[in-house]
Amino acid sequence: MYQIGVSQPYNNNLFAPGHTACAGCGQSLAARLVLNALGPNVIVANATGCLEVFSSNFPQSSWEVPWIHSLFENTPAVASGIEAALKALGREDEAIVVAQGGDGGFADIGFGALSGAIERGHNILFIVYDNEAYMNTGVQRSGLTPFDASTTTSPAGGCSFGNPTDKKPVAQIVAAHGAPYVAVTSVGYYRDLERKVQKAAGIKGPKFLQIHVPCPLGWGHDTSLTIKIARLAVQTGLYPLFEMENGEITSVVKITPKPRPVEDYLKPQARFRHLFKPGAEEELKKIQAIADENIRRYKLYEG
Amino acid sequence: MYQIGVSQPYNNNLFAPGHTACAGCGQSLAARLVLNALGPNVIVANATGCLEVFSSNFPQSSWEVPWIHSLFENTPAVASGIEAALKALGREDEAIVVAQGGDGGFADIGFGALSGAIERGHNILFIVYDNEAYMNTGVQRSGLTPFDASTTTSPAGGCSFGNPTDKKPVAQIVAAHGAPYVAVTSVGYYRDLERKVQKAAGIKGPKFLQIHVPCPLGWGHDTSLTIKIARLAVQTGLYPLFEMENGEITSVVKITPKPRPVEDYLKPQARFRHLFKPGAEEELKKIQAIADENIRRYKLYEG
Amino acid sequence: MKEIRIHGRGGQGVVTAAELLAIAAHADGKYAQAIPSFGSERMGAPVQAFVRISEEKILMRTHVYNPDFLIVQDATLIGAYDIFSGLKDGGYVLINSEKKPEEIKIEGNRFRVATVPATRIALEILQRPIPNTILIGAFAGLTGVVTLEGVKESIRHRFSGEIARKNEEAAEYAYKLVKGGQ
Amino acid sequence: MKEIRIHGRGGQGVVTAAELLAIAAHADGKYAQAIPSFGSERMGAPVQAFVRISEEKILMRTHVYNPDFLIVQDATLIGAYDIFSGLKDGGYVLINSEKKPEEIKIEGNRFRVATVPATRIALEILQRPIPNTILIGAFAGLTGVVTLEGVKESIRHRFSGEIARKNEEAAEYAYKLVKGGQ
Amino acid sequence: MDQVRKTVVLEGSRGVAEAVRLCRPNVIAAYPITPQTHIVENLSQMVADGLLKAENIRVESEHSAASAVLGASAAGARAYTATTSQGFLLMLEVLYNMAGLRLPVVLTAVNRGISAPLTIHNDIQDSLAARDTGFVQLYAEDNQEALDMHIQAFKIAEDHRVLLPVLIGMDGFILTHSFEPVSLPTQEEVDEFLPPYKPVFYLTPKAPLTMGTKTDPEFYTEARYMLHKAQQNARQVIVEVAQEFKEKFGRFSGDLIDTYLTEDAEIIFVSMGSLVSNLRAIAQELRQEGKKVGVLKIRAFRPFPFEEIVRAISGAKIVIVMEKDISLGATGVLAQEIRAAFYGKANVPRLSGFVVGLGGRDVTRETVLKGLRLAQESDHLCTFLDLNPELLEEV
Amino acid sequence: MDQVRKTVVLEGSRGVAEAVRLCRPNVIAAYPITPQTHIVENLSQMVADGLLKAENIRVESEHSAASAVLGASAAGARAYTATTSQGFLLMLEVLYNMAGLRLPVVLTAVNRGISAPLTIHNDIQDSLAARDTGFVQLYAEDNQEALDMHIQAFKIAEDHRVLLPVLIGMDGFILTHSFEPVSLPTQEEVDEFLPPYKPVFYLTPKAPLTMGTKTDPEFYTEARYMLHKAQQNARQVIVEVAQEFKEKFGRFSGDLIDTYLTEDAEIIFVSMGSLVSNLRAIAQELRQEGKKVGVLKIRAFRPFPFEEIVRAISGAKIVIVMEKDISLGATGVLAQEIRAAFYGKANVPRLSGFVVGLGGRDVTRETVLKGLRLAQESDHLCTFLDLNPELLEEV
Amino acid sequence: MKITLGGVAAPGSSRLNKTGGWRVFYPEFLHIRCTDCGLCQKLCPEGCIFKADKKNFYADLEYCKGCGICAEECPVHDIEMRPEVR
Amino acid sequence: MKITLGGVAAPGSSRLNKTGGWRVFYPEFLHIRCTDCGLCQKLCPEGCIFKADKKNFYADLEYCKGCGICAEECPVHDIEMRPEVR
Ligand SMILES: Cc1ncc(C[n+]2csc(CCOP(=O)(O)OP(=O)(O)O)c2C)c(N)n1
Ligand SMILES: Cc1ncc(C[n+]2csc(CCOP(=O)(O)OP(=O)(O)O)c2C)c(N)n1
Ligand code: SF4
Ligand code: SF4
Ligand code: SF4
Ligand code: SF4
Ligand code: SF4
Ligand code: SF4
Ligand SMILES: [Mg+2]
Ligand SMILES: [Mg+2]
Repeated sequence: MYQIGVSQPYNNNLFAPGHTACAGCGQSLAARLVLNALGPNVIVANATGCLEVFSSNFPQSSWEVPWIHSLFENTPAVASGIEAALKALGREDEAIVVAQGGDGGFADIGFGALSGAIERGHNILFIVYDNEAYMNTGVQRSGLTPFDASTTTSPAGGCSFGNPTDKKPVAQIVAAHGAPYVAVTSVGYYRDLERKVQKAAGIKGPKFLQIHVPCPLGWGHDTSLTIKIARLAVQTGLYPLFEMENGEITSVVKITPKPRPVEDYLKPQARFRHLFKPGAEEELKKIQAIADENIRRYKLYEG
Repeated sequence: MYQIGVSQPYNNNLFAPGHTACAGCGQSLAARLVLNALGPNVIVANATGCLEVFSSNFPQSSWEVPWIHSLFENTPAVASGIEAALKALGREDEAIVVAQGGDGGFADIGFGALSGAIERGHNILFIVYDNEAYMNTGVQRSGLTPFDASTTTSPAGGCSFGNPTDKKPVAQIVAAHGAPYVAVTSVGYYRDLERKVQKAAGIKGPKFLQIHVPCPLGWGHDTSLTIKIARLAVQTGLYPLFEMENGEITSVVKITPKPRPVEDYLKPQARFRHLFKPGAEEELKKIQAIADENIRRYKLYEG
Repeated sequence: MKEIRIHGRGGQGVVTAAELLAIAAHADGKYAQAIPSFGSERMGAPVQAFVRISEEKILMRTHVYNPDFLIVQDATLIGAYDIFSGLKDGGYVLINSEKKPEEIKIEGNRFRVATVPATRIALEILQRPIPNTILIGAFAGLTGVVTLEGVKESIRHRFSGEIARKNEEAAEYAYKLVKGGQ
Repeated sequence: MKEIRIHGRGGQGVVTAAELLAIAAHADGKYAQAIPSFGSERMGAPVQAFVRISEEKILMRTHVYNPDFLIVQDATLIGAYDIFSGLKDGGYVLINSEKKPEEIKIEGNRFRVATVPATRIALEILQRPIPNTILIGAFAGLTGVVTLEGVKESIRHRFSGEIARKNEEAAEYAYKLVKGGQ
Repeated sequence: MDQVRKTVVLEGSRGVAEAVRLCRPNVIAAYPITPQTHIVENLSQMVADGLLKAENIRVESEHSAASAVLGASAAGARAYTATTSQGFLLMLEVLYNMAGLRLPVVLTAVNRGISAPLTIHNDIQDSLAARDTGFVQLYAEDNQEALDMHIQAFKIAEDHRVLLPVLIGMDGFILTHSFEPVSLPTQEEVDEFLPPYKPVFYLTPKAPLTMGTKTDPEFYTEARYMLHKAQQNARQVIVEVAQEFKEKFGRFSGDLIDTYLTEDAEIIFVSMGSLVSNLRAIAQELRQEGKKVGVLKIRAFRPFPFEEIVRAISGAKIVIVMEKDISLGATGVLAQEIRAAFYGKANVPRLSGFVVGLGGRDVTRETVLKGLRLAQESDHLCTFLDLNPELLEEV
Repeated sequence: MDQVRKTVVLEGSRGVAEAVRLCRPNVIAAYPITPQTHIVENLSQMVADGLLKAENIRVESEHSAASAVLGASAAGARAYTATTSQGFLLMLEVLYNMAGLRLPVVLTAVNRGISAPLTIHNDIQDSLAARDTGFVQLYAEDNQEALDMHIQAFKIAEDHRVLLPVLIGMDGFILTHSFEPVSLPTQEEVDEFLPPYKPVFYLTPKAPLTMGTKTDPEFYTEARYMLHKAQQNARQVIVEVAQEFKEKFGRFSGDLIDTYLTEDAEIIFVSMGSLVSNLRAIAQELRQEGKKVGVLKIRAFRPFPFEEIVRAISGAKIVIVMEKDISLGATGVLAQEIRAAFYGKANVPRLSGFVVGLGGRDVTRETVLKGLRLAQESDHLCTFLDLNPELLEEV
Repeated sequence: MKITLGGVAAPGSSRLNKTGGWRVFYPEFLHIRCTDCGLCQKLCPEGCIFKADKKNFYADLEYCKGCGICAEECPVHDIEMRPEVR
Repeated sequence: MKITLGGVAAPGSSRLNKTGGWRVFYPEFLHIRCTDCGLCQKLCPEGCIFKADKKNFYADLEYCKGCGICAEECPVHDIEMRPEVR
């Protein structure tokens, strides 16, 4: 066995500092919370994306656990191979296999591989860090970019209010596959996040977690507001947090005391700046309607 | 414009004979029914698979409509390009864009492309001819192969009762994407098939049809039984036919007079032969349970 | 080196026939090669396979263009396709047919033709319309290119249990039939 | 040919500064090239960009290893990184800093150092802490490698409306500041 | 804004985006990947602002990007895509298919190294992986040439003697992200140079036909041969288009190869892409020192200009191929093809092949001079320059 | 059943499946595609019957097949996959990655032509597309060699001097679907020859490490160089393993190249894969007619055996490369590499390159003799043999 | 015949491929009980059943592969499969 | 340092990369109102807030990027962001 350094975790974290995420990056925080909740007995396969790039710049790595990055679109398949290898070698109990990546890596380009791995029923925990665009490459639109967000490939402009489609309901889609456990959580709700991570880890088969992780660079909010913005997404009804077990919704995070207007969430973010110029009033109403529909559908608030 | 032959349709069919499908092929029949229901103003993109191979062997073609085959896994993306081209060239009204392929081509290897195209909201009719395995390459297991079917890559054997997983619920998954129209039909119910094809054609946006097409070669039933077997799949509850509009089930084909035991469906098919040997009794029960659950879930029969 | 071409339709076991011949020749102590010619042909469509049998290692891997022997598993192919193409003058043609050799129309009179009602025999002995082992048995009897023992060993190698036994029986029956008939 | 290297941090507009310099030189009738050195650097991480300005077409496309001029957008880089590497003896260093040039510690005494409180000026005139147009203005004043008119034209080319106007104002202010200060 | 031709300092990516806009593509489908992103972002902004009337398909992968432009082209549209590195490799199966279907798509192959290990920086290992596909491959030396090549590319691709997709190799960051003055043609000029795409056939119910058939052994060889022949035809067409471009725009942007001071050169550097620019600068310098040095630029890598290369460099004593790629277990790709081009020729110069600039390592004056020195000492089959010995284990 | 070594008539695919089974892979992941299917189907049956204890991942695509074996290998498993043609191309991005990560996966590259137009028949355009990836590439001439190569491949791949994935090219249908006698080793013999895989490192919480990092320009070149060096090391290892194999199994299955009657040959045919077998037969015949003809087989295409080839054929008057591939717009790939190998050498024979057998067109005695005749008349850069003039339009 | 650009083929040209030779059984239309329901025509995978007249259907034996679906599905058993004699 | 096989890296080795230089503001822990809730430590994206003692938290300025999350999230405003002076 090839030994390349041994180290004691820093500050009891399984994700070390020195990574090159932007200051205030919600994803870097979420990754640390996830790993600490899982403990050291994991093997992680990670898609290309911010998380990978800011954590594994040769010769340095922020990962205190065994970790592999192969490509952007194949992470669930790589994890399938790891899971099968552990089985074949009688090492199933050695580690929880985690496949993780961004919204782009999992919900767009890697969605075929994800769907296949779930369909086959591998015992893998899939985690999507949802920052709602391709951030690593400079804020391009993904399938999880929200309606009307301005990105570099769905820019606001003379004939455009930004992204023309709403978020791909990827958690629902995964649940429709028959995955035993699907949950949506947020870095703004760390206890919810930790609970769901640990619950998922205890379930056999494919389980799926989607974590909302604000990105100060891509969303254009102050670095200090990462947690606040994440909470506002939930409190406006724009980002419902829920669990689905065997296809049925089994819990939601309720809005208290009552839903905030979507403007509270949109205003601090540069990606929605164009919605506060004259002529965009209708657009704001459409976004409020999305929130209202979420509140109705997931019963986030009974007012 | 490059002219390569003109011809009057044979017997008013938009899918010509001389194709090299096996005798009794359910897919070749379904393809003809679909095209005749749609009429000549279509452009078809077709994935690699039996349908493509038996219909387009150079220099011959069975297609009376404009038709393209590119690869196995990219058909929804090719169709996206066609649809966008028609828009850009002001030719939207010229044709209904159809993307079609087998269960393998659409639910497995091409599922990423399908999911992407649906997410983007293209005005395309997606059609999956579900013969429940990779037939063109010799009957290998696909994500839509039913539980315990013996295929060449999930063979029955000393330690195996065949395919270990049940059918990927691809219609449900597509519906979870938010596609406005999703329907499952069968070549055994040609009126239902024709109605659903025509209904889908009238809806704007992405619509999805899954058609059950028995395959005498791969399933190992007599060529004359194609229609009978297709009906038995429905009448046992193993292949529910339904429509979903905007995510809600809006119609099901009811079982009459009452559900048949699954054995009626399984017995005529060589792919299930091993289930009728001693020691497989439990397996038959599991399959009956799948049918019962379908009947319950889709309310196929209230007895 | 002897070269054999087998004609039939998808689903009739043409490839298995070629394989059996090669195994039989190997069992006889010869070197043999069986090459199916594949397309995307489906049940019912015409297919071919090629067999080469030699005392020495066979290096040539092309299709067989000038066969010494033709085995025709499905008489309906005659006339519909040019199945006699390249057959050497004086070459043998073994046809699965109820008809007498004289009744088979072949242009020119350059070949030696034999027929065997293999499908009927198959239905009788095997209860399935798969004529290939019967044709192989007849081929052994007719040409001596492979021995009956070789054929029987190939069947035992390829099948097992009751199916093997019945096929051996069928092959032997056909072997004797053509022997007797000659 | 004059070679300039600009140091700063992700998010501070280093690439824009290089672009503006190149456009300014082009406006002055010279040939110019601006090359950002990209990594996957994120907000806050150190970044560089290179500018070449010449009377003739520039063919060399490497990084700049021996700059004539250094523009340092963020004084906190000094000491933390070897930003003076390769700077020609006698080369100019323009630093965004509140300090006086003498207060900046640089090993050896081989360079000509100037400072400008660009972030403060930016906050005052532009109401945003983006120092690049101010530094470019100061650079023009200090070195004459580009003219003030060129700088202003580059700003008009790159920005528009009120933002352009304010940045022109800021650049001119800095230009005059260093002119006066020398 | 397109009324007068003007020279402006632009980022390379912006220049390409402007060129593409001027070509009036009907459909664009591209997936973001560094350092191709700025091209696509600029085009997206143009569409958002109504400056470019095109369908912009925001595909979910490069495989689908290539497939979407394939479909669009088959339906009769002028179609454009851009990618690099991993994205380029993910497209490959589709690229073979596109060429085989004879669809004249234009693709900007921003050049970047490939994983593993992951790099986002420049070299040309990526697009060379497509050298068998049937794509015409042109490589740009600077941003003006990149811009010009795009306008030429559509014309070459759509010529009925060619009808092949064309890729333009453009060094990532080095060109895409650098700013330099370029002359922007006007819309009127481009419209005159490049008429709307007239497909030989396309998908329409008005004249149904079947595209993408399966072939048995009786037909496949001839189909491939037709492709090879279309590549041969492209030799002529590239030259013609270059000539016509010059007449229209007053700039000769080059045809299959370009030579610089090679006439009397004893030593000739050979390369592709932006590295040629560096080599020109160094050759100038060396000339000033009295050394007879020249540069051969391979502008068209497919079709490969066998004869032109042999003619251009067989007078030299030493040929030095500098390339940013490696066919692992063999040699640099360009060196290999150039060596092969000389087979059986009379005047064969000495030749050395050097691998440089992988994964963004800057190819400096020193790098090139080291190569020159080594090549003068002896011939090198395939030597990596600038290796850092401290990093290398003895394995 | 594996107690005694025996010679049996088997389908080529079955032979490969038996060889793979004997190598005891832990993880298999493959996606069906004609004509690779029989290999995977045989393995699936072995797993279903308990004859092979391995995880058989029924992936949803070739991209995922390659990715799954990559993951399995990274986790310390011996992993195997097989594919061909379109599937092979779809894997390409992953194959580069796998080699870069130094994962010793074994891949059967059944050889088939590529689309468009679609063909399911044999040629070797597919696996040659991976010639830059870092994979070791071996090509099998017959079913015995295919079987033997698989057993050798794991040993070569896993050698710590190499640690690269290995692909075995095997002509689709011609080998995979043909039956001929092969000698099957016993499990005991193979176990002795091939010990369990001992990774240098692998993913385990017992010793965490980070695989698949991103590199800046300071490191990437050295990483690629290490790969190139591993390829060089493979030259030696392939030869050693061949020798060891011979000692164990009594059969020399060949190393980098193989020669047949070349010693005094005036004319030498060069090829790869099953075509070599035909060429041997034809050479035998021609020898009987008194013609001094020989055959050079390229067994290892990567690492490319430069010196061995030059040594083997520089004595000939005429070299005739026959290959089932074409780098469109250039020449056949093998001809190109062989031409390049002779650069600067003293005794350069005349050489002609012919493209044959694309998309399953049978390469007959007549084809080869036509090539011979043409090559004697003049040198051919890249000529397609057996073109049907009736099919060709004058374009 | 020339190879076409990219292998384009003409619509419906597979009619040149007469698949009747594949048949082992052929459908005999009895014309006794036919109710004119048209099911046979609808469900023939080759689309080769024609209606000559009222209650008068027949198969085009140039294409009929003899699958037997028409006979199996005819609600009044007015079609019988007979062994092909050739 | 040697390049490793396949570019393998050692766990947690990014600690060598001191990101403190990125900071424009730094967090000043006032140690006045702290309730020991631990939120700051939990929510720091660098994971660089240590607990020295009860109600005594501090940031490791070698890594702190100065994002301000700790200050923003401290329920009792016991952390303040101050401009970095260097
Ligand atoms: C095949 C391929 N296409 C594109 C890329 C470029 N790429 C790398 S990361 C990335 C975006 C990642 O977005 P996401 O998955 O949402 O993660 P984030 O960076 O937002 O955290 C892209 C487009 C790539 N590496 N590989
Ligand atoms: C990338 C790629 N992988 C594999 C194949 C081989 N292949 C062609 S068709 C097919 C199976 C098709 O199955 P399905 O989509 O279910 O259609 P069917 O033939 O069953 O109608 C496969 C595996 C291919 N052509 N391309
Ligand atoms: S771009 Fe966004 S997701 Fe990426 S490191 Fe910066 S803040 Fe985090
Ligand atoms: S294999 Fe099945 S699906 Fe394919 S042509 Fe035959 S019957 Fe139809
Ligand atoms: S037997 Fe089958 S093919 Fe023939 S006419 Fe009846 S349904 Fe059609
Ligand atoms: S199915 Fe029977 S009854 Fe109906 S039209 Fe045909 S022959 Fe007549
Ligand atoms: S400012 Fe940000 S990085 Fe610094 S200690 Fe506080 S939370 Fe951590
Ligand atoms: S967040 Fe505030 S109150 Fe809580 S531990 Fe930190 S400093 Fe103390
Ligand atoms: Mg993202
Ligand atoms: Mg199928």
